Amino acid sequence: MAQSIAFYVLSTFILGFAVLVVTTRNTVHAVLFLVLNFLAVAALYVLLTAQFLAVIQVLVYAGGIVVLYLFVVMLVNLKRPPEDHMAPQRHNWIGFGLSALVLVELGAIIGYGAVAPAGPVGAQTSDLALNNVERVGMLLYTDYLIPFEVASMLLLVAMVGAIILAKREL
Amino acid sequence: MKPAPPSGPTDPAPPAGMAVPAFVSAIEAAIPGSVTQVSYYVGDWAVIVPADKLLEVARFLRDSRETAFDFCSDVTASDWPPRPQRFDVVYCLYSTKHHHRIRLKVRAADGEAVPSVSGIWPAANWLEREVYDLFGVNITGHPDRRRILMPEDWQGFPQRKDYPLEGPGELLMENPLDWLRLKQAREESEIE
Amino acid sequence: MTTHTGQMFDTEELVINMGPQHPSTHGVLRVVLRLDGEKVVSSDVVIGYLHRGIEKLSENRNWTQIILLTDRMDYVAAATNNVGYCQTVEKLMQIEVPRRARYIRTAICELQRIASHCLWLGTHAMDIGAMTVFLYAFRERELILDLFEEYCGARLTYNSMRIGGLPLDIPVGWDRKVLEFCTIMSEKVDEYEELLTHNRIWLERTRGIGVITAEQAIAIGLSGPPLRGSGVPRDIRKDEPYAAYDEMKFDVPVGTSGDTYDRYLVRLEEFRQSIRIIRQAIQGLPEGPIVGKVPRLIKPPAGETYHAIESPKGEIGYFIVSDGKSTNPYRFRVRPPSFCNLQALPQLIKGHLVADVVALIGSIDVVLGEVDR
Amino acid sequence: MIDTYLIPLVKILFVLNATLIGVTYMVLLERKVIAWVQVRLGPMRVGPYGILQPIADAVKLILKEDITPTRADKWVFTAAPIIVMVPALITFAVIPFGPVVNLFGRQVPLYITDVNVGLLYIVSVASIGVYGIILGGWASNSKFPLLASLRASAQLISYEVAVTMTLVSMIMTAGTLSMVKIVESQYDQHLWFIFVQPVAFVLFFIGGLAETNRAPFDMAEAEQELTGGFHTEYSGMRFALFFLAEYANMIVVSSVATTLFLGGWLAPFPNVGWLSFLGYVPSWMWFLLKTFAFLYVFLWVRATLPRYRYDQLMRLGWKVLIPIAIANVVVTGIVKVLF
Repeated sequence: MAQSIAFYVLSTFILGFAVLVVTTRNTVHAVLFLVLNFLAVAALYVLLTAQFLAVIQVLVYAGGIVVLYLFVVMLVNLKRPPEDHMAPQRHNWIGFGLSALVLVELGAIIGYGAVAPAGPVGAQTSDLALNNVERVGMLLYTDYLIPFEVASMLLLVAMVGAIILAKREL
Repeated sequence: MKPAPPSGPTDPAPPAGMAVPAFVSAIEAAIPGSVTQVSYYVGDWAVIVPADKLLEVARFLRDSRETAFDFCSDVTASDWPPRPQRFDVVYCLYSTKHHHRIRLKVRAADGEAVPSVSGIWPAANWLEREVYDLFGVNITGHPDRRRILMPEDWQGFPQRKDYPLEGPGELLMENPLDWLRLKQAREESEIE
Repeated sequence: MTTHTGQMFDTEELVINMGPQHPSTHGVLRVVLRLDGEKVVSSDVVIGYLHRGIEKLSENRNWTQIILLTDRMDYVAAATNNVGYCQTVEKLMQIEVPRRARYIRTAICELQRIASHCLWLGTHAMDIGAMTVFLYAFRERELILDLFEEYCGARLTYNSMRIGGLPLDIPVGWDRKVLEFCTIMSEKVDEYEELLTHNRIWLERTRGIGVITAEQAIAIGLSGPPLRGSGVPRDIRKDEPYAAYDEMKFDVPVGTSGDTYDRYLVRLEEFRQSIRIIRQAIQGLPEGPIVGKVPRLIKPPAGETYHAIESPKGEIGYFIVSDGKSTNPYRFRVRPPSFCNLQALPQLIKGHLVADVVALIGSIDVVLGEVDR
Repeated sequence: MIDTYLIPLVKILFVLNATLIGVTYMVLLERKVIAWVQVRLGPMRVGPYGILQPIADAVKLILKEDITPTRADKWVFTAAPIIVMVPALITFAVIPFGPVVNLFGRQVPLYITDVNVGLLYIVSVASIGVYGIILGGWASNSKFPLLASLRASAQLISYEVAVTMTLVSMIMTAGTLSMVKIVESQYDQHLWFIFVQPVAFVLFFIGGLAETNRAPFDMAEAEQELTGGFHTEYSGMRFALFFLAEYANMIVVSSVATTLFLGGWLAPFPNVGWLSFLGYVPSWMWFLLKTFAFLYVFLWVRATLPRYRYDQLMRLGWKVLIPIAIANVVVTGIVKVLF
């Protein structure tokens, strides 16, 4: 009961902030709503007893990545003339396409959830022998080893690339 | 009873029999016609130079081996209103090699151009700005001739001898020369 | 902070005003900095906020009254200004100053140098963030101020010289106290050095910052410790001795690289040399009169002269013109060392970071009272 | 009912108030300690030995006019001090001040909660605090604060990396993320972790100085350069919040360091028989003593060292601390596997 209430409240917040992110005119405010959004998502993770994920969500997204967004927004002069902001018509169909894609995806997820409820996951979380952190670690280094390593490789490449871009003369 | 204003510095010639040091005599030898007068007083040697020869003399004094005046101690001026060329612009030079000093002097009338020596001694930059600021000496060829001590919009040149020392505050601040004229007119009318 | 990738973003130069109200511009100095990120692209030094027209004022004061005005120029080294002015007038009038007076002048000048350097060290260290040194240096400066108070009754603007000698002889027991102070001070200098000289952060903040070569330093007109920090052994006390410096044994410390650290080392060594001079002057203090043959009415004959002495900041010169008729100078001009040293600031800070600007303002040791007069 | 709601509530209230009072008294302590270092007396007027100074300060700051610059972003300007203060306070939720003790016949743990990701929780919450600083500087709409806030945020983010890498090696040593279990594992291993991981300790201490914006890394508020830093435009209680948050962060860092390296609430050498009399001192007392020792070092450093320059600070962070931290993780891993 309490959990449901918390879930719906949090969901309202998440959706509300998401709408605010895209509708606010002030870019810095938009970034701030994004932070709030991420924090609400983290709270949702806590509700699912995935504390590790929640903490990482806050640490990486809210505390790290969005700070960089904020840097960019604050430092790069975004005050372009208004005609630049008026979306040229030719981009509209991309937006429609993407929206449709997301809608289809959401529908698929809902449909799949209706057909096969996610039972085993809930059963695992109630298993108290291993705690949350250890389970994430086990999964990452066993079942998901290859995606994990690929992701770290990708990050390394990104890092090197960033250094090369930033530093012209090596 | 105020004594009459002096018409110029004394600039006494060196006493007879006094040996003129090499760094003074070398100037005339190197650049003929560049020394108007040599003076000596309480141990200081001073040389009066015409304004059009100033840069030449300055460059010689800095570069010649026996003079080697590489350090410009001070640039200043003094104002002698009764004289037609009312300003004495004074350059105090020093040699860090030979440890001797000399003063160059240039006489200039109000508005007469005095070339800037800041190209020879960068140290003269601000000092010349100050001379311009406080005396209104027309320093030409200066890289950055602005007022330095007084506000940028200041009227008049405070170190001149005819600058009014008293007057109604704001008027004095904004336009001392007008105040001067006003005062003069008033005094004249009182006399009549 | 701004990127240098050129075409991708427009970079804007940030113009910031340091001063005239800023905690570390040592008075009312205003520096307009053009920054690229935090790097200084160019700068403009704006002065004159403290201009009181001392030169003009002096033309309407008699010769003795001007001593008091010279106090107000470099107010952290007032006694040195007094000595410089009195010597210039003595030179104009060809007055012989008695030996005892010259010795006391030497001791007072050097005490003043220590006091001024204490203030410099404190504020310089404070600018770089070492705030304890500030209070330690002020603790020692306080001792000097006490000595001055006992000598002439004032703690900041001393008015402690007279044309032709001294206004008063030293109080009984004062010489002993000065020697005691020398003992204390030589220990304390070591203490400052312990806190800073080999401190890694201090080294990183000062080494290689604001380098000026000997030729550049002479050309731009630096004098005093900043010039000696660049390796030019120019010290008026040695080159053109005045007071009793020709009878004193002391060394002129010079730096090698001309950076902030060398200027710091030079000044610290000057603490020690000053202590050495004070000891010699006080221990060898001759008996005799303290005032030379001075006429009742001080009225130098018509003529002009320029005379310079070594103040803690550099060469302080007086150019005085007397018309021989009135009891005040016709033209009174000061060559303020801070003014000429400050001129080098734009050259020094170019290409450095904002944090170095304060270090460099501290390093050339300006007193705005003297810059603006 | 009492166990689930009342006791935690009382604990939260107690810790919150104790922290706030502690923070205000930190200000007095700092002024006093630095004054003693500098042969001064420090505040002496309000109360005996200035003991009531923090109260006077608080009253003064609350009564002061609260100015919002005209061109400031009003909402963000108001929110920034709160964003700084809140993370600093909520980290105390997972700091263990002592073990489970018997209090009025109840088993009460001397910590608010023991989360199984305690250490990460602290790190992540601390990373939110950066926002307050960036936004405070940006919202003031003034040059010096903006410059300072950029410095501060870049500094915090860089040193966060170093500190987090250091913490990784600590997590490997302790084998847990829970703050309580870290202390317990020090008891089990018969050693404070400072002796196991001295390098990590030094790294954490330096990183902690930088994370809390303390000297010699107090770039953000270098008053000699930036006339006060990101909070230049703030006045009254909002300014005080920035100030208090800094001290609260210092206490957090000290508490975390105590927990990680100095055995938290454990008495020194709890396993040595003849030193067991030290156990008569209450455990929370040990915790406070160790934390206090840390805080003292913080103040001592501030009184002694000059300030780093911004680029030197970044160089130290990226080129010295982070590589050493990573090397430390690798070495810890190797040792862990071999022994």
